[in-house]
Amino acid sequence: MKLHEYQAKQVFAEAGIPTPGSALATSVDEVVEVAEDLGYPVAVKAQVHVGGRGKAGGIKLVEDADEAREAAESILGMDLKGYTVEKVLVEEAVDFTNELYVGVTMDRGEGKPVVMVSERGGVDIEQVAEKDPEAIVREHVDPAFGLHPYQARKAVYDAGIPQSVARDVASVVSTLYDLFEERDGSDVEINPLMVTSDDDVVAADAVMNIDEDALFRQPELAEMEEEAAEDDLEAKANEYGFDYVRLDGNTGIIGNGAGLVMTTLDLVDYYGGEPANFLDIGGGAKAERVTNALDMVFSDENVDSVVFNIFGGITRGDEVAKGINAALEQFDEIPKPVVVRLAGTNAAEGREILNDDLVTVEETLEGAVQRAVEFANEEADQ
Amino acid sequence: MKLHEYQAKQVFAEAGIPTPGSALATSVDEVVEVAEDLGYPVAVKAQVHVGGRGKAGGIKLVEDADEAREAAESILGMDLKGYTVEKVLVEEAVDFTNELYVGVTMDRGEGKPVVMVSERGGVDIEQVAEKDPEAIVREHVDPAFGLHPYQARKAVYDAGIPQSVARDVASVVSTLYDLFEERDGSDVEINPLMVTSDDDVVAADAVMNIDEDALFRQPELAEMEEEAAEDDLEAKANEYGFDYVRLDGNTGIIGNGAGLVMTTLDLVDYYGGEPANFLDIGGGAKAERVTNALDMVFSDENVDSVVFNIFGGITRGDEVAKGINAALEQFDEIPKPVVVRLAGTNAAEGREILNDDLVTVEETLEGAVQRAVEFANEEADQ
Amino acid sequence: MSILVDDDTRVVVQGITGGEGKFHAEQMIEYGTNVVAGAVPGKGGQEVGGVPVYDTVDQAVEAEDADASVVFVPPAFAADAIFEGLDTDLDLVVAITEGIPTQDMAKVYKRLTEVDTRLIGPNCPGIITPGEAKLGILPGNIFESGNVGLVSRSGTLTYQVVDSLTSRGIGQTTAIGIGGDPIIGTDFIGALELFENDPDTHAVVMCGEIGGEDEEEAAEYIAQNMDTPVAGFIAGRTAPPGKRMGHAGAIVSGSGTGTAESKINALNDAGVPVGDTPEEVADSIEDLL
Amino acid sequence: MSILVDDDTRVVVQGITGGEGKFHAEQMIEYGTNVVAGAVPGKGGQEVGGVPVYDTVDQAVEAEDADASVVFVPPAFAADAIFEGLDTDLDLVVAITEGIPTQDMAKVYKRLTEVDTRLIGPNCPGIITPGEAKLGILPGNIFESGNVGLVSRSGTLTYQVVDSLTSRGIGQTTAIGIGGDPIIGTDFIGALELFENDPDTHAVVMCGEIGGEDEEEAAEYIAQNMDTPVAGFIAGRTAPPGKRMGHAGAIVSGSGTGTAESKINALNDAGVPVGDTPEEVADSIEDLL
Repeated sequence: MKLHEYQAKQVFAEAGIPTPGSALATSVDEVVEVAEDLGYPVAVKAQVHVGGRGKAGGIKLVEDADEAREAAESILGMDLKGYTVEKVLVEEAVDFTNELYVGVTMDRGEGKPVVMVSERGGVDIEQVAEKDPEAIVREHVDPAFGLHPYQARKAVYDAGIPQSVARDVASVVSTLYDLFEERDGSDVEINPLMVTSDDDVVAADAVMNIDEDALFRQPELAEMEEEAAEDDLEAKANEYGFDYVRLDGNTGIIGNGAGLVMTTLDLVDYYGGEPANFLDIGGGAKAERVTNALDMVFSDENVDSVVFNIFGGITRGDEVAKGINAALEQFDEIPKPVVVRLAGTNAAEGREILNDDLVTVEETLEGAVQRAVEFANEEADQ
Repeated sequence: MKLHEYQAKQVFAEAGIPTPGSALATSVDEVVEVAEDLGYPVAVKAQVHVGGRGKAGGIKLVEDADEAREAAESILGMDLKGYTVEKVLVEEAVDFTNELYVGVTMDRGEGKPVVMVSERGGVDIEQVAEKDPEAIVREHVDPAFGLHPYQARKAVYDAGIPQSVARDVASVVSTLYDLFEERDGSDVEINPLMVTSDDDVVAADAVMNIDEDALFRQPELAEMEEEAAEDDLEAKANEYGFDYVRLDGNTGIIGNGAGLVMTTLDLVDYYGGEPANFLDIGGGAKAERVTNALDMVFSDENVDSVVFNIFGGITRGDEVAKGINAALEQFDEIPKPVVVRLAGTNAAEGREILNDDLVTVEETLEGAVQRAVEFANEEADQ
Repeated sequence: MSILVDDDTRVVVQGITGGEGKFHAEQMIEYGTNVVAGAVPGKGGQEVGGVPVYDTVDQAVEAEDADASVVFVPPAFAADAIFEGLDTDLDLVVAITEGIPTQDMAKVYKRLTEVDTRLIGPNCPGIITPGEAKLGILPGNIFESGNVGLVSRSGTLTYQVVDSLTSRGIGQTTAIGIGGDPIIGTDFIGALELFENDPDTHAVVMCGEIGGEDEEEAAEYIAQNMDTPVAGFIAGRTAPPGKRMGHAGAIVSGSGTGTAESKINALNDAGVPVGDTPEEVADSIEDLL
Repeated sequence: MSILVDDDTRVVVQGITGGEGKFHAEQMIEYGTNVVAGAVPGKGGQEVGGVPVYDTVDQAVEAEDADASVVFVPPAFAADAIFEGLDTDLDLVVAITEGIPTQDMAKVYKRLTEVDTRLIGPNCPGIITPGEAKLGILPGNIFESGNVGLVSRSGTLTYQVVDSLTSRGIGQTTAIGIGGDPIIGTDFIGALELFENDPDTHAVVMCGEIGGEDEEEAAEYIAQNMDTPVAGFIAGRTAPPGKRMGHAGAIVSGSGTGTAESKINALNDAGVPVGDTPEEVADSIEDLL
């Protein structure tokens, strides 16, 4: 789960990391008002979960009220890579001499958090990582001990951070690690960490991604999540408790188990279709969950057909079939063609039970996907 | 450093461990007043750092105001194993059905904290440990991970704590460990942890000893230390920054280095004398520290002679001798005979420099101790 | 033969009194697994499915001489339960629980370097040696005893592949679901090594998915250390970067690591045929046997 | 020969720019110790006593090929400095600092089980191989090269015994102060084992004191594993229970463990003569050689 920049900065500032003066604004007048309070120059920054906001026109530096108004008008309401900008952060512009990068993430290969420091901040750090990996110093952390202070210093000195700010940067690194640990971060970054002409350091941007599996013990951040959700369908999936990812295609996909659902997506693509979503309804297939899943998929106006792929394991195929029937019978009319493939324990009995009037029943995964792709192509052609 | 029972209970209660209602009192009237507020029966408990207070008459259970007055009169001002009782804790008497023991200490052999739980609380736990070690369940804690919740439960179930209170006791154990860790405890205990007829648990006593080397990061507890100090000489030693222990004999001992000072004590005993104290002045022997050390030893009215044993290592003997001279010359009259033994680097030169008019100079440790013991015996005979 | 579990494995079920724990303990017993005890704090003295319940794993192991455990404990308490299993000197702990916070698992992972116990999972369907024992939630009836080993990050995808194998008359030595989380106890290499050393395993199916670099490392291991032939499958070819595809671990990072393409290439380079569909994997295994 | 340190030992001084660090680094250099670098965060690029200072131990080791460090860092930061030394793949870290919180040391002690580096101390005078190298604060001039090993929990008591030995013409292979804290890196057994394996050490002096059970365990080790004769001394016979005698570790617990009597008896049972005075220890060594 991603926090917005303004939310992450609030968390950082509370932990003692220096951030520029700023306030959130949702209207043009508010932007100007806040800018006047802060004093020019200020930056007006779109608050959407999109990388490269600056290049896409989502961040503007303004020198006076006219420019502020102009920037606010252009950014508020703009479409930024598919997201509509509804909030902007108005923030004091920092007069910097140097831009650094600091971050903490989980290195899954090592099973350990890793602290990263680079003198090459202010740019796309993933490009730096690819082209010049040496420019990013990495220090792995033993999660039982936590980050030793010497490790923060070591990362900072090894990265060649100048002596004049080394102590302050090490302190930011330590605080960032503490946040990562205490707030169940999965990825916490400051890019750039700006160095001012007075040798102060200021977090000019803030990234904070939280481990979704830990939100149960992070109530404050879980509240921020609601505020941060942007896609209506993804918000609905949260509500239903589904693992759901929206995609660009027109074949809707429902299944049980992440690996099998991914495989179904891949087969849709393999057979010439385009997946509209990933939707894992989890174990079994109770009528209510099936209903909710269908509601989700049909709410996506791009969807032209649905493939419903259930492997009945412990839950027997005949029971699954009854659940699917019960769910489908709640619809007056099934909005788009649904192909059901049922496998595993008592699959044959299940297929017998399924209501052929409402759905197309297929025996194999390959067959079901091919049929759904055909339906989708037909619907799309109409 | 030991907290008083009332201080430890305050720390425990703040951490969420249930304790009986109580208040501190320093006068008979105050005791009665507090007792009336709490409601009878109450316990009146002497607040001194002495084990076995109950047996020694330092704890009394009272049923009404007359008894409370009587108890307060007998306890306040009483001498308990050498300590004068100035404060009592007046506390609700707990109606218990069972008395348990829980504690956390550092197992120095293992280099790990150890959690202890026993169903045999309410008695001298060290006797239980000696006679029936199986009755105390011990669970070692990896200090990098801290106490896992399962370990608290394991200790509780293995100790045979009844199911009806097991969860609550495990929770107290976890909290106690957290206190041990967060407050730099060296020894934290509840004995007894009382079980009431409603299956509640209540800490009826509280022991909390703090690692003195960690007081720098425990400012709140360091403040309590001043309140807890009881011996004037030991308070003075704290002020001077000396390692000092008061003993019962009449030969005062000053030296540098814990091992060598202990050895000097042992030799005083070996040669028939009785050590009055342990006093380590640490490295070197600057005039001011020597003056302070002599002030300490002469402040103990039991002292009849002093042996001053310095092994000059890095600091040269001639410099040490000058420091000792300067310190001694500040006295109009040296109150008791002082024997100085100087060894190590440039010891011979140092001995030359020492002022024979003020002190007796000896070449060997054995000789110096024997001489000081003779002086002490002579003085004591006068 | 088989790996890790068989007729003799004596199993403790951690969390046996919960809904999932009870249901699957009974399923495991019905399958013939030697479930000897349950462990649930505060439930010591009860019985579930004829099996005695103890307050701690240690007591269960002491009393019933167990050597493996299966963890069905809710995510908030699961890491603690795994620590309890690891610290009790079992040979094997299988953690079924999905949704354990990653930082809890990082600590467990550290602890694994200090003990001899093997962990499978979490967020996995478990392990089964057909006809002998299953520890977990796998549907026993789709498996058949035979000579193909199977290791997978996914549950239902495993069933899909197993179904294809069994329906062609190809049985399995042991099937392991290693789990879909970013940090797991036994990785592909750990499982492949066991299959390589099992004389009865004549071929191995390895089902990977996007996220991490475990498949790439496994490919290198296969190329350098394995004589037993391996057929592969990788799920998530169509997954967009930065999105978690159901499993906490199934995510292509923004910087482009963990893609299906990279994994498929690595496996192909190691001589491992990677099927475009699950049926193609079964075809490969038929060829390899 | 000698143990642990000699002419070739290349030493980093952690905290070399502090008062103690600077003074003793210079003393160590003057003694002939091969001090190759200092390490102090924020002081990289400076020089102390002709030795270059680096910001981190790692940089110092990289640049100067050091294999040992001495820690002169104030108590609040000392555990962190020890971790830094241990994690930098040195052979030896010697921690002089007195007053490190015990719980910090418990964590260090845990880390020691995970690395190959040996720790001596903390709260110790250090280690010296007379005529070759000293790492710590021991007064070099009282030592003389010879064939007696010395291990002690105390500083000045060590000097006292060494002085007696040297004045009788008995020199030392190596002397180690293991430190007076409750939790230390190298205990008596660790040091005794090294002396036992050093062919040039013909006898060993072991100076213990009250507190803990390290001397008792050492006595058992001596009885079972040592051919080299040992003479002992135990300080604190007159110490009352429950009082910390200067050293954080020198305390007889209320339950009566850690007494001088128990230690003396254990050593005597192991055939180790225990002197009533330091001079008696030197007498014993004269007899044993």
